[in-house]
Amino acid sequence: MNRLRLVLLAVGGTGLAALLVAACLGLPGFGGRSHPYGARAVHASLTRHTANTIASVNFDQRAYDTLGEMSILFAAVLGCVVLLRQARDEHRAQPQPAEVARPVRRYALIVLPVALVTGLYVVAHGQLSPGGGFQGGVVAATALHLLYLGADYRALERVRPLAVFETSDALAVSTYLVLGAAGVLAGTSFLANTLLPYGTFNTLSSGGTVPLLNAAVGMEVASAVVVLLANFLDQAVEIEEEHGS
Amino acid sequence: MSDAVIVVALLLTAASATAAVAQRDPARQALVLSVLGSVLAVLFTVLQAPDVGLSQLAVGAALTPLLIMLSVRKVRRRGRTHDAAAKDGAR
Amino acid sequence: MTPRTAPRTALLALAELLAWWGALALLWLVLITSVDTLERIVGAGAAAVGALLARAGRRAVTWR
Amino acid sequence: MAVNGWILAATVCLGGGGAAALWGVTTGPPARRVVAQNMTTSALCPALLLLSQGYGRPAYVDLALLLALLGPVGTLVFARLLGDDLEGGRPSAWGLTWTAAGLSAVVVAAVCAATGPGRAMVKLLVVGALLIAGNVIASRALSGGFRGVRGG
Repeated sequence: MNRLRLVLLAVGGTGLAALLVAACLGLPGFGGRSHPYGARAVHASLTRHTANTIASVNFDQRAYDTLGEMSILFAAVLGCVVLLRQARDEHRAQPQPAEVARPVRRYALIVLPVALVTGLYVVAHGQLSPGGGFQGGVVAATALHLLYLGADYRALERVRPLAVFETSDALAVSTYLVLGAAGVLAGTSFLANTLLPYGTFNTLSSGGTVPLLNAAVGMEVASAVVVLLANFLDQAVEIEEEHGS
Repeated sequence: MSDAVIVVALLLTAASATAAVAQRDPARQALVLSVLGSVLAVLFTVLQAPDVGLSQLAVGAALTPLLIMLSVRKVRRRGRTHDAAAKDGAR
Repeated sequence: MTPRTAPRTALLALAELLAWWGALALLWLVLITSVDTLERIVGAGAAAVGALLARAGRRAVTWR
Repeated sequence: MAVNGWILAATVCLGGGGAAALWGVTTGPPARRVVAQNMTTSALCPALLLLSQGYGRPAYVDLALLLALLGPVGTLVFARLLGDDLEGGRPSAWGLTWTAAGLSAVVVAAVCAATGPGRAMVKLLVVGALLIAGNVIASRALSGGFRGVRGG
């Protein structure tokens, strides 16, 4: 049995290696001048007044792919919530308060709003500078957990109404879908960037629907990360198995 | 000149990724993994992909270590309660 | 909370929120590259969210 | 291409700091490893600032800003959740911490001088302040910032 597995692994590994080498040999030279896809993507993003080409690719030219990625995150978090729920033979222990050195606590309390505003800035400026919904959403959600790191879990639980975050997670996914369906209703196609005026280049309102889709993804990612971490924290800090079961 | 920085970033990424795999203890792996996350973000930056670098930074610097360390804590706590239960049963 | 201290508490809370809002709005202005009206509105909103969270966080930590 | 001093400085910063941090984080007792993990932030964040200046792209400063914000948070995660392993030897490396803070200050000052007065310079100063404060606080947290943590 064990040998069969090894043989299978060797065959699969050799095949993969051969394919990878073949693919690498077919690649264009490193750092060359010809970028057929890049030139077209940049052209498309400039005609739609989106300064950050990556945002244009993610939320305009390939917005459908982003919808898929978003659903993957949503489904993954949903799976975690189901797997990590409190089982029948487990009970919740009150988390013990922690004594944290005063400078560390102060640092956490000051950086918490600063990181939140930075996260919102990264989300809002996704179409202008590097960043976007995913990056900013993760930063904003991480900011909230400074309360756990700088104080204790009870302090975090007080400012984190979990039901609100679960609702806003679902709401953000629906917003993305509604924004896509609005294109169909307007007579073009799903997630086509033709609804809104493209605006002035390099301002916050440029890029048509790109900033709105960015905001939806930011909200979804921030809520999803908070819900995910809430389940992990519950398991690590609060939920205990019954003794002798 | 700009090739030198790419080579340095690539070498650091390869070294830290290998080191992360070579560690045995999950907690120590998480430490190396957080270094790998930051180095990878710099590699993406020198390859002129700051968007990907930002994603890597946001996920790798604090979120992944937090998730791994919380799982490690849960597993260790579970081991402790199981030990206690086993002792109770032996008595 | 007695009636005499209530206005004082409310005033202090308002002062705390306003101080955070001002600081965070300034931070927003530092982060962005070009300033226009929409940018100011969005920044003011983001700073307001940050100020509310800052106060909520401080209260959650000091309440025992 | 003319020799770009900024990118050269970034290469030195990245190579030296990154290799030292990687060596520290893979060998030795847990106490030394977390100190090395903390030093990664203060080696790579100045490198990112230098790179943004070297490429002439002010937008790349956002990466340094995020690393300055999130790097110390990552170290706090380890200081908080690795408490049991750190009990034996309290990791305190104040000489290293202040050296790193000095390096960050020098880099931020140099990039500020090249940028010239304006909002971009204030942004750089904010990044520098966050980086140095985060580094010092993370070192403080490692050297016994979470004494009373048991189950929480």
